[in-house]
Amino acid sequence: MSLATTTEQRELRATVRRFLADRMPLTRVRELMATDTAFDRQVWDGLAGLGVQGLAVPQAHGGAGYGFGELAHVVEECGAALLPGPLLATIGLALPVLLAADDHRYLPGVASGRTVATVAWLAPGGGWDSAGESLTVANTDAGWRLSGSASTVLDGLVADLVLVVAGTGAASTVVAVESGGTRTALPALDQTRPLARLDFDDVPCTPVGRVGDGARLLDTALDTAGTLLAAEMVGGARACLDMAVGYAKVREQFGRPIGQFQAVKHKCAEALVAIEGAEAAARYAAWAADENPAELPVVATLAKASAAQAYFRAAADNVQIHGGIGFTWEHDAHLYFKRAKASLMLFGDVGAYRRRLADRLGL
Amino acid sequence: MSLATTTEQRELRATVRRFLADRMPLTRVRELMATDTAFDRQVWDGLAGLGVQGLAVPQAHGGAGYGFGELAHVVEECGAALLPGPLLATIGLALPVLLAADDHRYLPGVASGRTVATVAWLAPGGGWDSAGESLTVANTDAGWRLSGSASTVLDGLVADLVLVVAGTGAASTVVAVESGGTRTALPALDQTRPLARLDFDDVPCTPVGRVGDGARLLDTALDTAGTLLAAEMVGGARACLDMAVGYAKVREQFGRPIGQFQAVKHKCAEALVAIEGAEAAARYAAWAADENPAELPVVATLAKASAAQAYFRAAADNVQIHGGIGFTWEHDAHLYFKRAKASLMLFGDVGAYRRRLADRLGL
Amino acid sequence: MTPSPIEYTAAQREFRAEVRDWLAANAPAEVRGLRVPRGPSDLDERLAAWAATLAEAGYLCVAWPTEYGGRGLTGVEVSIMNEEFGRADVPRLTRGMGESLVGPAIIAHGTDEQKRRFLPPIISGEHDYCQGFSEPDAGSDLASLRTTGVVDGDDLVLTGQKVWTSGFWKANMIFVLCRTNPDAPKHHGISYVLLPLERDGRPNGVEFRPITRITGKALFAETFLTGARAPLDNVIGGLDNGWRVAMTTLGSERGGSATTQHVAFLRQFWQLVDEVRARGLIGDVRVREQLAWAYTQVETIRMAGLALVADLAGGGTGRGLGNGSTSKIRWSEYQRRLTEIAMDLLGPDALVVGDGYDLDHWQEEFLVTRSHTIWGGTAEVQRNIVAERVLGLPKDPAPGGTR
Amino acid sequence: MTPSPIEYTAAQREFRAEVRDWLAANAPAEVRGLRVPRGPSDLDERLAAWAATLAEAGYLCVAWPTEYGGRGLTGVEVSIMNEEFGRADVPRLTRGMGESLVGPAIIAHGTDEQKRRFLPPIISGEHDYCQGFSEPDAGSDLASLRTTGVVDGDDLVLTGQKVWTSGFWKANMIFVLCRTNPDAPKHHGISYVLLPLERDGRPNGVEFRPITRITGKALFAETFLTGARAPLDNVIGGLDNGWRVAMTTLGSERGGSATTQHVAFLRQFWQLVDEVRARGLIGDVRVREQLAWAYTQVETIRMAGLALVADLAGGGTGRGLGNGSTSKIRWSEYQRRLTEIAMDLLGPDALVVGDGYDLDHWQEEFLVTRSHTIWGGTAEVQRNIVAERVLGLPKDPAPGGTR
Repeated sequence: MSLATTTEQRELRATVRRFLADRMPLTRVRELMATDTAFDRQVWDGLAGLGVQGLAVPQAHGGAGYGFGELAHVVEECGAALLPGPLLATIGLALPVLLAADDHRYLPGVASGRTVATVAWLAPGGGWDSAGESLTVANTDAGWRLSGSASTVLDGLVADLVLVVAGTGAASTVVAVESGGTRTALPALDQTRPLARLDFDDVPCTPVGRVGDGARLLDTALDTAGTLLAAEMVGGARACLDMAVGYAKVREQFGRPIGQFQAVKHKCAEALVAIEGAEAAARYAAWAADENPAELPVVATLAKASAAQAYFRAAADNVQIHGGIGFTWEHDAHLYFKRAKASLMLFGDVGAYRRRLADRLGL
Repeated sequence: MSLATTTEQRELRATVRRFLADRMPLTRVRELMATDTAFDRQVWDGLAGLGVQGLAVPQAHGGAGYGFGELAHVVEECGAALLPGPLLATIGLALPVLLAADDHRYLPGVASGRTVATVAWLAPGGGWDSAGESLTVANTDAGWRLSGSASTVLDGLVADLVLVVAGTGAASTVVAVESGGTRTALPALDQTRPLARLDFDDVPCTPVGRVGDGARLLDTALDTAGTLLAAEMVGGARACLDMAVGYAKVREQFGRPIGQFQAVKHKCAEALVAIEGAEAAARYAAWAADENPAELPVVATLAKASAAQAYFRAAADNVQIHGGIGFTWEHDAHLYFKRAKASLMLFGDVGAYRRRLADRLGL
Repeated sequence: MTPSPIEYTAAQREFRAEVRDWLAANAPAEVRGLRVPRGPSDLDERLAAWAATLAEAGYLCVAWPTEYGGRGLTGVEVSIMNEEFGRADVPRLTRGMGESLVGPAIIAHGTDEQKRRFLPPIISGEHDYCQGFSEPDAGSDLASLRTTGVVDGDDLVLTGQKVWTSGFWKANMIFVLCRTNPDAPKHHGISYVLLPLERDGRPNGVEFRPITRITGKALFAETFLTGARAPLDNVIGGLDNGWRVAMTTLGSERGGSATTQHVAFLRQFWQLVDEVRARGLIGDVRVREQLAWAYTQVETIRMAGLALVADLAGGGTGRGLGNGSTSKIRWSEYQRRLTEIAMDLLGPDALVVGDGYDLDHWQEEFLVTRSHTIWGGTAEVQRNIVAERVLGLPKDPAPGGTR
Repeated sequence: MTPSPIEYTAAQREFRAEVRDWLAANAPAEVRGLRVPRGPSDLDERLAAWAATLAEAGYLCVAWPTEYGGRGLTGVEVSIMNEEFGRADVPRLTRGMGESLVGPAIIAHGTDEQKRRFLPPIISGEHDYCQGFSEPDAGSDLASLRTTGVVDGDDLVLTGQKVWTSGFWKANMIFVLCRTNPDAPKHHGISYVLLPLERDGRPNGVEFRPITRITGKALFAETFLTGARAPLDNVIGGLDNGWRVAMTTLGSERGGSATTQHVAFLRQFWQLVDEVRARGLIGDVRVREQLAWAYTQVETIRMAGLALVADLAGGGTGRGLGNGSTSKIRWSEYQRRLTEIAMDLLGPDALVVGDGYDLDHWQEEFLVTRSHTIWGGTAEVQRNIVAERVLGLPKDPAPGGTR
């Protein structure tokens, strides 16, 4: 499979772009932002109609049997459109856990779009590496039971299936929870990506994958999530640069378009250099996820950090180039700016990813 | 004593500037660069005639009894002129050791300019924190004897007095060496600041200060050296900015002076912001050295790092703004560029100084 | 006692004692420790009472000449006053733009009658001004403003749109730049008008539409002027002469907040250290380096301020010791980067806000700092100013006229 | 085998096999592992012999059309060739500027007679060109050049000064831009001339004065033309038409080094890791982060190159996948920052050079990288190009003419 974008991928992308332009304009994003769940089930079903959720699911499990290479292109478009909703949680986090656990029960539901899924692992008040610290699961006489709390759960309110990484003695295990527990919305700085806190008190659950294999499954999931998040950020960054350039061409100051000033020009040029690099890395990581998984832990890690830097810079410069108007709620620049920062921080900031990369390179 | 520059300081500065313009133009610096010692004893004596070396030495020891505040102004001028020679080694490193050790023997010689002095502590092949690792001193039947090697010794070839920080058991002690041992020139990247390696084999020496007090004396010396080096770097940075601005006003490209392009303008403006900040810090540190020594360990540390960043940026931008000509040996831009980088690295790079600062803040 | 890097004159030391004594005697307990909020708040009444106390004692509009009700303080004295208010931990209130912009413009360009009519109400608080300079299409290029002022009998009739009007919710006056001569070159033909929001108890054609910022708060407004009328007597400096009036600043303002600006930054720095410590991250080398970097920036701001005031106190001019632009670049970029770092350090918690998009300190500042490089001249304009006015680099050729 | 991100055509795979086989059969052991030095060296003879072998086998000027002695390789094929030379660890030599600049200009704009006369000697090495474009006063604004060319009978007589002439020590030809019509607009009235350094075995009015760079090495020269004479037959593209000729580039050059550029960077990266490890610094968090950053940059260069060649190999145009300017900005800034970091990491040792100012890898690169943002269009010019040509932002108004 080539790294080059295929005609088929281009067409899929264009279809998704048209769909989102029609069904998820930024006015609609703003309506959803005002809700706890930021979830439009009809749009989700529409994406399922286009086959998005099943793209990277093997045909044997009801998917289309394509790969993350295809998905990355779709996700770039979703990032450009600021699509709210559980795509990253479902496809980026939950799907790779299910694939790596060789779980057949839930894959068809995910592939068809019937199942919205997420993964929960963070301890309330903990850092990005606090996996399972506040969650324990045990096999009791009454079956598997989960207790404890998870914070900062992506789309935790709307997930039909929550995969929880919980402690089992010294190791951790992933368990599936379909109901039970308390779910509380955590109002998010980036309102387009809703968060939740989940509290479990002796809630029935089912192990996914091998008992004690939780850390590995989570690591795998984070690599895939990092890859897709990188793609999403690249899409968002491109959208920001397009906005900034478009505005710089028409906005006049001192008798000329501000895009004529080198300060603006060079900002835009530097953003492009960063975005091109991040795009190359994100697409390569998606290619590796399909074709050379051994490389993924390294390339996903660096792709996430690169995309985070490119997106944040592009989003921040977009605010700056717009001047005062770019600082208003009414203007869309801040939606991207907040998404950019939240995405940069998600799963660990740039420094944390650099350290992870050094570890994975065996330095 | 006020932080404000006094009329007296301004006059002293102007005198030194005139002296250096006359006796140490960059053509002369280049002649000295080509030698191992880069030392012009007549200029050194001339500076002594102006009272420079004795400025911060108490009157009781033959000095003028002014302080490091005065010295900082002089050193700024020396940095701007790229004065080669052992001023930093003598006044920045050796003098504070002697002052902190309450040593009376050598101070009059330093004050009068008779004695060129330096401090040696680095282990060959070691990092900036390798103090005393390759040097030992012991009190034998024949008196105090020093053995081992010191690398990267500032002006080690010309120093009449070498203060060596050497291990005495678990602690370290400063000893004075006036003769003996082998001195080898180490050709320096920055040819205006010559370096040497010193090898001692059972060389007679005399303790300076208390036995076992070497680490404290070296720390004190490094704070003062950092303060004066910061001043020197600020002077150099100002010279670079002046060169860049002067050139940008006259060099034409595309039918206008390049200083009209925002890319050049903003580079220069950013350099000025950095230099102003570094200058404030360097002068404050010099003030603190005189008036509030308790503050020195913190402010000297941050002043050194700030000045290093400001100088390196100004020197690098100066090369860039000059274009191709700035990359030639013939043009003076590279002299400052190399001095800037070498000074940034000297005693520890910016990161190392940040860590030191965090420690000293008690974080 | 820690040695001071500033040598004050006897008069300055006396002034410090006077302020300190007055505060000890007059500052009510209820204002101690108060931080002035950015927007309307339940502290407003307490702060208003405190402002009235200050006005009566002559601690407002202190840089104005005494003949106009001010105190004629120099920058050094203002810095002393700021320090003492800080030491007493009470808010150092001002009359906002009325004090900093309108008063000085009137003092420099107004008639005697205008001075009598407009200055005392600023001090007393009777006139509370908001700003009517910026326009949506003008931005950094203020002089390209389009709001018109047409003479109609004894009135000037204003029509147009202004933007970024702060403090609109409490103002009863607005100072406006409008174009009274459309045929004159860009910087001529502009007038500076003091416009009451009501006349004879009736609305005067000024409508505010609050602008919500990216923090979710609406502290600014768009201002629509629809036939708003001001007496010609309210035009400062004469018709068509408003640009010069608008460019008026106090000559003696250097100093001022130079020695106290770092105080809030230092408090904020230690707050971050505490939060980092509480999360067990203080031992991390990279965190330590970032904190050391931050401390360096705060100290640089402090030291630059001390150097300036030390020079002024010693009779110097402060030349070469920074200016509004370099200072703005320094603190605005520091605050921006600091809050980016703080968000990263605080991790997952920093992604969660309060109900009703209620932001904590770091979240709010992370967002607000994006505006600091826009308002009052963008970061790009500030760099141009530094390059052209301080370093003497040649001006950009501006086809649309001078800047 | 590691999966390849590029799907090559059957023909491309065949070409790869051909190159690989040829190298296995023909690359002499004595050139294995050789790195081409920046200046004159004792390797020159071995490299010249290797170049002659390559020329004979048709592995020089490979992007030129076959009818002119080239191989008509596409960018993808060139990248394959680069990869195979890399795999065999033998130098992938070229005929320098004769191959990359002069040949394409002649092919695009020369007469049949000129092609016959000038192209074969480039391939054979008989003509070795150095560059006569840049001038001291022109800099980035190349078209403001002042060297004059005056027609005298059948000759063009050149007078003026050039600068940054590389490879002067081995050249016997220089390609020169000169002004042949002083009355024409800036970009017209320029001619492109191939000037021999000697005529009939006698000096031809071309004098080189080596320019020592900040590394202490003299790899460039100032070139003084004093009545240097070239036959009018050596003017390519006709008199006064030289600007267009000078702007000629190979249309098919994309690809080329895209998949191999990272190789040297990767080698350098691991060298740094080794040196850091040897100093016991590899456990330091900040060092690890800096190394991770460096690895990310190298990987980004690799991945961007693979994406481009994958697209080209699949029949795409490579649009949107970077260009000369973004690529130059990326690698030049990476190399600059990397060497700054490396110097810091190596500490005191990095301050000491060898006798005769002999620099080690890091010291030399630390200095050389300052030139990468100057030559071939400064970093500022590159950013303008990206902004204007890729992003479509409006051009700077240039009072002195177009750019």
